[in-house]
Amino acid sequence: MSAPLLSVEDLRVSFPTPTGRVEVVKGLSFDLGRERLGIVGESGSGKSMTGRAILRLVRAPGRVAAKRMEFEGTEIQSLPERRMRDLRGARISMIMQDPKFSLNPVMTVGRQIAEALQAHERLGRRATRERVLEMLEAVRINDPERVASMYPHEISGGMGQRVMIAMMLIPRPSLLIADEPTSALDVSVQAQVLDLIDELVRDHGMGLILISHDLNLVSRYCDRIMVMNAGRVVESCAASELHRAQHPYTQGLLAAVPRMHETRPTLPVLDRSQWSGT
Amino acid sequence: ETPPGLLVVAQNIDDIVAIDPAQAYEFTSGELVTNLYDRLVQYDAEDPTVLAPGLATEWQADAEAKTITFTLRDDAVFHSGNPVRAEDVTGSLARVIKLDKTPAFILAQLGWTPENVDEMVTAEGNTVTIRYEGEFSPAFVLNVLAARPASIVDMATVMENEVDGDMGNAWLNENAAGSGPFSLQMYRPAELVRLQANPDYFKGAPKIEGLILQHVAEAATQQLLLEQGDVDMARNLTPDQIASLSAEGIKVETFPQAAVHFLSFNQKTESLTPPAVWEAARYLVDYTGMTDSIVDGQMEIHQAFWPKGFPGSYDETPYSYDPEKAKQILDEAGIDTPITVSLDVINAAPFTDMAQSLQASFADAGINFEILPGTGSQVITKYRERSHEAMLLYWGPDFMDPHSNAKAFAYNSDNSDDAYAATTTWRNAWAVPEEMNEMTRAALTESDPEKRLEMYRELQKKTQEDSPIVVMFQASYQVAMDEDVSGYVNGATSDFVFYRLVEKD
Amino acid sequence: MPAVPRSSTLPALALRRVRRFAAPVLGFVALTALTFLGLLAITFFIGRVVPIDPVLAVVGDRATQEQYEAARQAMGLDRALVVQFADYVWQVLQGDLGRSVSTNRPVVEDLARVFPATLEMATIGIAIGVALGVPMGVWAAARQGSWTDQVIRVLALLGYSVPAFWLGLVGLAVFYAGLGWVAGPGRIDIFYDGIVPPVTGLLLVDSLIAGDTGIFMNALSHIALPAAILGFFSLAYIARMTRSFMLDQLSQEYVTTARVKGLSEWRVVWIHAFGPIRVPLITVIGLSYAGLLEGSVMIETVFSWPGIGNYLTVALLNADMNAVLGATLVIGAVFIFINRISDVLYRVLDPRSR
Amino acid sequence: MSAISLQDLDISYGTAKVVEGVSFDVAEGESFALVGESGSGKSTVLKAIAGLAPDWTGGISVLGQPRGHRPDRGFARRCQMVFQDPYGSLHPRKTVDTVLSEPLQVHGLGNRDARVEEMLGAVGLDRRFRFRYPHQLSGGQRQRVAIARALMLEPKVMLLDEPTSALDVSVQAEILNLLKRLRAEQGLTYLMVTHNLPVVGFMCDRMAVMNRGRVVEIAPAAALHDGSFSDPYSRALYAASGGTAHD
Amino acid sequence: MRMLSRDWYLDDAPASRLQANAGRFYRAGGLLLRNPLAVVGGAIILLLVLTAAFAPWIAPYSAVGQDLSARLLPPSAQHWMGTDELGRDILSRVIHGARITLMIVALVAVISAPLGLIIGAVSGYFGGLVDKVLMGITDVFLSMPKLILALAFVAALGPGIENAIIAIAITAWPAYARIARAETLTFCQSDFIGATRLLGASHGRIILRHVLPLCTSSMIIRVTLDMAGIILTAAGLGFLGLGAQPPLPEWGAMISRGRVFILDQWWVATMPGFAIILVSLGFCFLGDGLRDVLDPKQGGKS
Ligand SMILES: Nc1ncnc2c1ncn2[C@@H]1O[C@H](COP(=O)(O)OP(=O)(O)OP(=O)(O)O)[C@@H](O)[C@H]1O
Ligand SMILES: Nc1ncnc2c1ncn2[C@@H]1O[C@H](COP(=O)(O)OP(=O)(O)OP(=O)(O)O)[C@@H](O)[C@H]1O
Ligand SMILES: [Mg+2]
Ligand SMILES: [Mg+2]
Ligand code: NI
Repeated sequence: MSAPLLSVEDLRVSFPTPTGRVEVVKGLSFDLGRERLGIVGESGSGKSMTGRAILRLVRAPGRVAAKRMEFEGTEIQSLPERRMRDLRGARISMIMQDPKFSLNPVMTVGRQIAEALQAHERLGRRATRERVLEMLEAVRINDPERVASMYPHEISGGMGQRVMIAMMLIPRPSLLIADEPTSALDVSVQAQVLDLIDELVRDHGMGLILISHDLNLVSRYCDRIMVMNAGRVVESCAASELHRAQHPYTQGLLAAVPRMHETRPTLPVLDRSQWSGT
Repeated sequence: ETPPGLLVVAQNIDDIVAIDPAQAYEFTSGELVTNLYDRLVQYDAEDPTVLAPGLATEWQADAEAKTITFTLRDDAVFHSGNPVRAEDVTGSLARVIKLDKTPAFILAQLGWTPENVDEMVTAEGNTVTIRYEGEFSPAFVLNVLAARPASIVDMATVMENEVDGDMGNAWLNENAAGSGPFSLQMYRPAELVRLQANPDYFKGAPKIEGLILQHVAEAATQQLLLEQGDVDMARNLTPDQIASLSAEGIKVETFPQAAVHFLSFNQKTESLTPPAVWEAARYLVDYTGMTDSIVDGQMEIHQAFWPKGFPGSYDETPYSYDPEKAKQILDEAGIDTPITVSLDVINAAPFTDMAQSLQASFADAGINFEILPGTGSQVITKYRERSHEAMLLYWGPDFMDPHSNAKAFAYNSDNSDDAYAATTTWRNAWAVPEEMNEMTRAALTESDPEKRLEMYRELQKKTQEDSPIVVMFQASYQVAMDEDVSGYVNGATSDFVFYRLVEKD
Repeated sequence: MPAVPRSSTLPALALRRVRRFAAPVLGFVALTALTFLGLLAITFFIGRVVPIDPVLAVVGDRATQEQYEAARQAMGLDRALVVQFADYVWQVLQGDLGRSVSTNRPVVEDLARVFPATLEMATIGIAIGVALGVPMGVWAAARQGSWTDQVIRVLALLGYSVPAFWLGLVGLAVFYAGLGWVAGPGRIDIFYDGIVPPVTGLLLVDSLIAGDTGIFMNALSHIALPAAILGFFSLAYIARMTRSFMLDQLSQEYVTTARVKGLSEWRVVWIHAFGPIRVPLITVIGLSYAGLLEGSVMIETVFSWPGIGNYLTVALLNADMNAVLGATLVIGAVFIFINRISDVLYRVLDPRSR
Repeated sequence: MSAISLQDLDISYGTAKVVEGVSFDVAEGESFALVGESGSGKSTVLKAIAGLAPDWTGGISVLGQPRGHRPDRGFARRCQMVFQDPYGSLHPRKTVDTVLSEPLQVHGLGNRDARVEEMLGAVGLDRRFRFRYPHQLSGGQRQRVAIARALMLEPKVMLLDEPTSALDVSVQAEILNLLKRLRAEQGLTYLMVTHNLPVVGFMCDRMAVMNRGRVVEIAPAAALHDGSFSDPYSRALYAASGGTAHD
Repeated sequence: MRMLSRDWYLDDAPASRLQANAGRFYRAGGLLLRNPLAVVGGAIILLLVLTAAFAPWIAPYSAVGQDLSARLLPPSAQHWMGTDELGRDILSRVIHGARITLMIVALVAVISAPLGLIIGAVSGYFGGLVDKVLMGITDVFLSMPKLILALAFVAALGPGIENAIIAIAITAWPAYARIARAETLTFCQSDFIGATRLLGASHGRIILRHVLPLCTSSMIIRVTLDMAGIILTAAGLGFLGLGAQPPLPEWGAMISRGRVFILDQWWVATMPGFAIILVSLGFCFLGDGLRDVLDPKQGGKS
């Protein structure tokens, strides 16, 4: 685990607006080994953009720049599109945030998963199908045969999310970026699915970037946590240290979560003026 | 390239409604009837201005008894192979009267009715005796019998195809049963007509094997086809197209026509009733301007109702474009200008151009036309209802006798709304002075041919001077064809279009 | 022995099936019938207020008042409008569209002649439009902003903007008169006319049935230009709509998902982005096909094409109501039929609508 | 008199019956929660009360007056609703100002400018936001606008459909605080849908647990402290939410 | 001046309704200006409007003044577009014709778009029987051949440009109604409509104030794109002789009259043809640009 799997330095993502280009990710740097990194932060803080930037999938008006962005030692930014395509899915894959919009509505779930596999591996029909069913089972889908032949609109949000996970795990990538992978899942299923991902990290040495705004979840499943706010990393710490977070923003986030045994008359809210000038 | 022996004509034929001679009343169907059928006497291809024997070799007129007896030729056969018998003649003529379709009125003038026609037209051996009622000169009667509805059909074949007592009308509208120089091979409305030469024609077989009229509505397309040699003849080119025909080997032939073009004022429109307005109008038409440009070669200046080149025509053209004079006339009569009236016109070249020219020239004297273009049927509908104001239209004689036009331009015995008559006078609500009505009637009965023509000239002079109808032009017809084509004969009306003598080499 | 016991359940099953399908079918039939009735009623009443006298088309302008009245009566125009309409509908129900006054033939016969001509041209036109328009639209969208995109856009917009008759005449002048690549106006050279027996009324098909390749080639060379021009117009529309649908799709999240999977660009564009637009595209194509089947009066006039557009226009201008109503009925039927087909395809192709 | 009273309520969409036999009463001034798994019909109940799901049978009365099947003007002044999705509940082409003035216009109330400003203050939105369009607002801000709109007509009863589930924790806290404050200030009655039990603990006095279109249990919020639920589904829900029974 | 500065327009927290609206337009305008095709389209339309407004001053000759001795002259220094069959200057006629074209386009847009919009919105909003009936009627009109319908109406109403416009408008609305309905269906179930109903707003108010504004942007796009078609339909009516009355310089009628000359005096039909193509293209470009700017489905989505 000496050479990092992914190494990012000064990553910037910007979008044009009528008032000029606005950076939504403002100089992000981190190294990732074969470990689990959690990224938390409020909505719009640039979490998903970071993930997309790594896969070079920020769409046209958006622009990505970084001093360095290396995956297993190769610079991603200068790779030709064809090489990049080989990398996507096979080596790095990303669980997209919103399964409702991220699955092709006119293709069966099974085919979409199979496609991810076929893009990188030459396998017979039977073998492919078996792998797909196996994978669906792994993400705790009850009746894989049936679900594989269903269309996205026929499955619930939670199932969609699990299909998404299956699709991205099936080529056995070395790096998985999971963008809010379990937000639509029941609390119990959520645990099972995350356990599965966890297993892959431990047994196969996969790297994981887990994006979420659920602090509890991230602290439970990650080794390290980066807290993002407005495109910047405001705090980076080991997961176990989260409750001892230094940054007022992180502390604020933690405190704002209501508890089951709530006794506070009001919830503490973030005072945004504390940590940022804007 | 067109096949040898086959004449291909590009023509707008979508006016055809009926091709049964008892019903056919459109331009193009007139041509078909002429080439498919024969009449007892007919104007023929050799000289379309001379009345020649047709199915009858000779005839005897008895003015006293009001009869004419025709002797039929014995070598004529129908396309079906049946010989032409006297019974076919009587049957055909009676059929027209009994069916009573539009053209029936031409024959009905002779006093024939469905009840009496079988007595008025009788056969004996190979002679046919025709009786008529009314004070007509035999010349008039012969002209009537040379008209389209007097065509002789193969009664045996026709009656075989009768349905619901229609005397074969429906069948004859899709087929033909004549004895003419051509037989009908195929007819698809608004698409094509295919005729085949009749090798047994009694005046000799046509020089060509057949004839195709191909429906081409667009003039520019006709021109293209002709220049490419894909047709031998284009029938509806405009003067400007003709002027600029560029391809080698194309010639243009011009044929004077019987139709006259006129501008008329509906007398139901208050502002158009003063005779001074009528007179001023005659000076407000830019006659030469138009004939030199937009209707060049298509019309000739002619200011009386009976066309030039036919017995009885009055060829004086006393009026020319003179807006000053027109203004003076209006001023002297104390007419308030500007007068604004609508001008109905058929929406096609050259009528809309003519209307715009009139609009411009009449505006000089303070008469403003608001042009209302419409389709033929739309304009006629309005005209028939007498709901137009000013009208730009043309008139072709029903048969080649001056009476045909005199009745239309100088006769109106009852101007009331319910006394409908298909004449220019009634339609423009012009109550013709009684002396003129009288004169029209007298001319019809006059038996001295020369005196009769003189009377028609007098009538024309009168209407030229004083009527709300401004006759401006006489049509002529230009046909562009391949230089190889010769022998095409086009008489004064569409009834006189002959393909019999056409040769291609 | 075959499974006999099953037969006992058959009637019940059939009954259930009938119930299941009968209701929507009946509803559909009723709706279609009502649409037709509305169509007829509107056409009919418009036809009657048009200030053109239909009798004139029959008797011409020189007829006497008596002949005019007789014809009017024979045409039934002296009766109340509602009666005339009811009568007409009754006739139509019996399969009789009446007689056209401007061709003097049964309307059915006329339609059997003119509609195949239009059908033939429109079908080739739409085929060209689809075969070129769809790939062009997809291509333009996939390269949004590039010069290919701009060229395709301008080309497509030109198709919207060029008057048909102008293009037709220029096309004739260039390709027929100038270059001699295609045959002139008309469906076929006259000396080939009427040789093959009409089976379908489609010359290309009939000549193949008759096995006469000469005639086939001739008809093809006649239809090439007008069909290509129609094709250009539908191409313009189809390419445009395809591009715009594709742009919508390409910005969808699942297209990104497909890219995340590392799929080839071809697969991303043609399988993932194109898949979901097949349905709206079919509607677009169906509608423009229906539009072509109305017959383009302009093109038909310029090319002397004896099609339904021309027929209908001429009939209308003569107030030939039987012909107008008959042709409208056919066009309406085509429209509804095509709509139905695209509905069915919709159901087949889009799992969301099942 | 109870603020909301439901008797044996059945609700269906087309042929599908999604809520069956729901009965409960919410006292005036009470904050009542409706919890349960996704798709169990919670939103549907609220919609039926509001008149937006017209296909129901049974009895609904609000502040003692029986409800019709459609929204009506009188009802609008007594009861309002805040929707789950702050992105979908504001008209994309209308400024905050227009959104907030609309209820006043509809009911012909005057002094609009002052009222709008006052209400913006009450929900903690700066005056700067008054002429913004929804796309210029964050989710939390939008939800405040939606709450402000609901309060414009000074209703006594508020129906809240997962008002914070689309927001992240920090914003959620702000909205929850706001709702709590407003209720205290104006003596409002809340019927609130959520699937987050801790939120119930923070906001509500009582709760009804729904499962598959039925109310399986009505319990006081205190049950969250000790997990004293009787229905197995409620217990499962409680356990999965990280609750541990003290007993 | 602060009022018109860039910052003022782009202020994230506008201080007044005026500023908010101005800002919206400024943004849209800015986007539009960055779209080359849209700029070209806008320029063409502007040119059309200016030409129409100042036609009598721009045109070198009268639009109706005939000179039979100078007919069918090819383009030259005197007559840039040549002369027509009555010796009128085609350039002047094209310039004056801009007024008619503009009038056709404006009137059809004013008549048929709102008609279609309202019928579609009402149909989509109420659904059920209302929807069935209205869409039935729409279908009837839609399944009728368009040109024929227009022809019939013109024939019924009598010739003249006004009637032609009405006829075109009558044939154009069904398509708009369909679009408006589809669009309405996509959001008539949405929460903001529900919220407004809850406020006690009447159906009329909701349709007028909430549903229609949302359909308008796609409608504007559609209408600008259809303008080309409308101009061509008018030209088609002119072709069949049922459009403008002579001697009005309506472009379609001019082409129609000039078509017999197309082989030898090509300019008579081609010059107005170019004018039609140019203006149609202008509208298409603008419509395309507007779609990129106004259509919420395109861009601006994160
Ligand atoms: N196409 C775009 N144009 C302009 N700005 C964009 C675009 N796409 C995203 N953004 C902006 O980029 C910022 C970061 O977005 P991102 O999706 O990374 O947020 P996030 O942290 O994932 O939030 P969430 O938790 O809601 O998913 C947001 O402020 C968003 O508005
Ligand atoms: N417009 C509708 N038409 C048909 N069925 C509907 C409609 N809206 C909701 N349903 C169905 O009604 C049931 C209850 O839906 P409802 O929205 O009330 O659930 P919920 O408890 O609010 O769930 P969530 O927590 O996901 O919001 C679901 O099964 C849903 O599929
Ligand atoms: Mg995100
Ligand atoms: Mg809900
Ligand atoms: Ni406790």
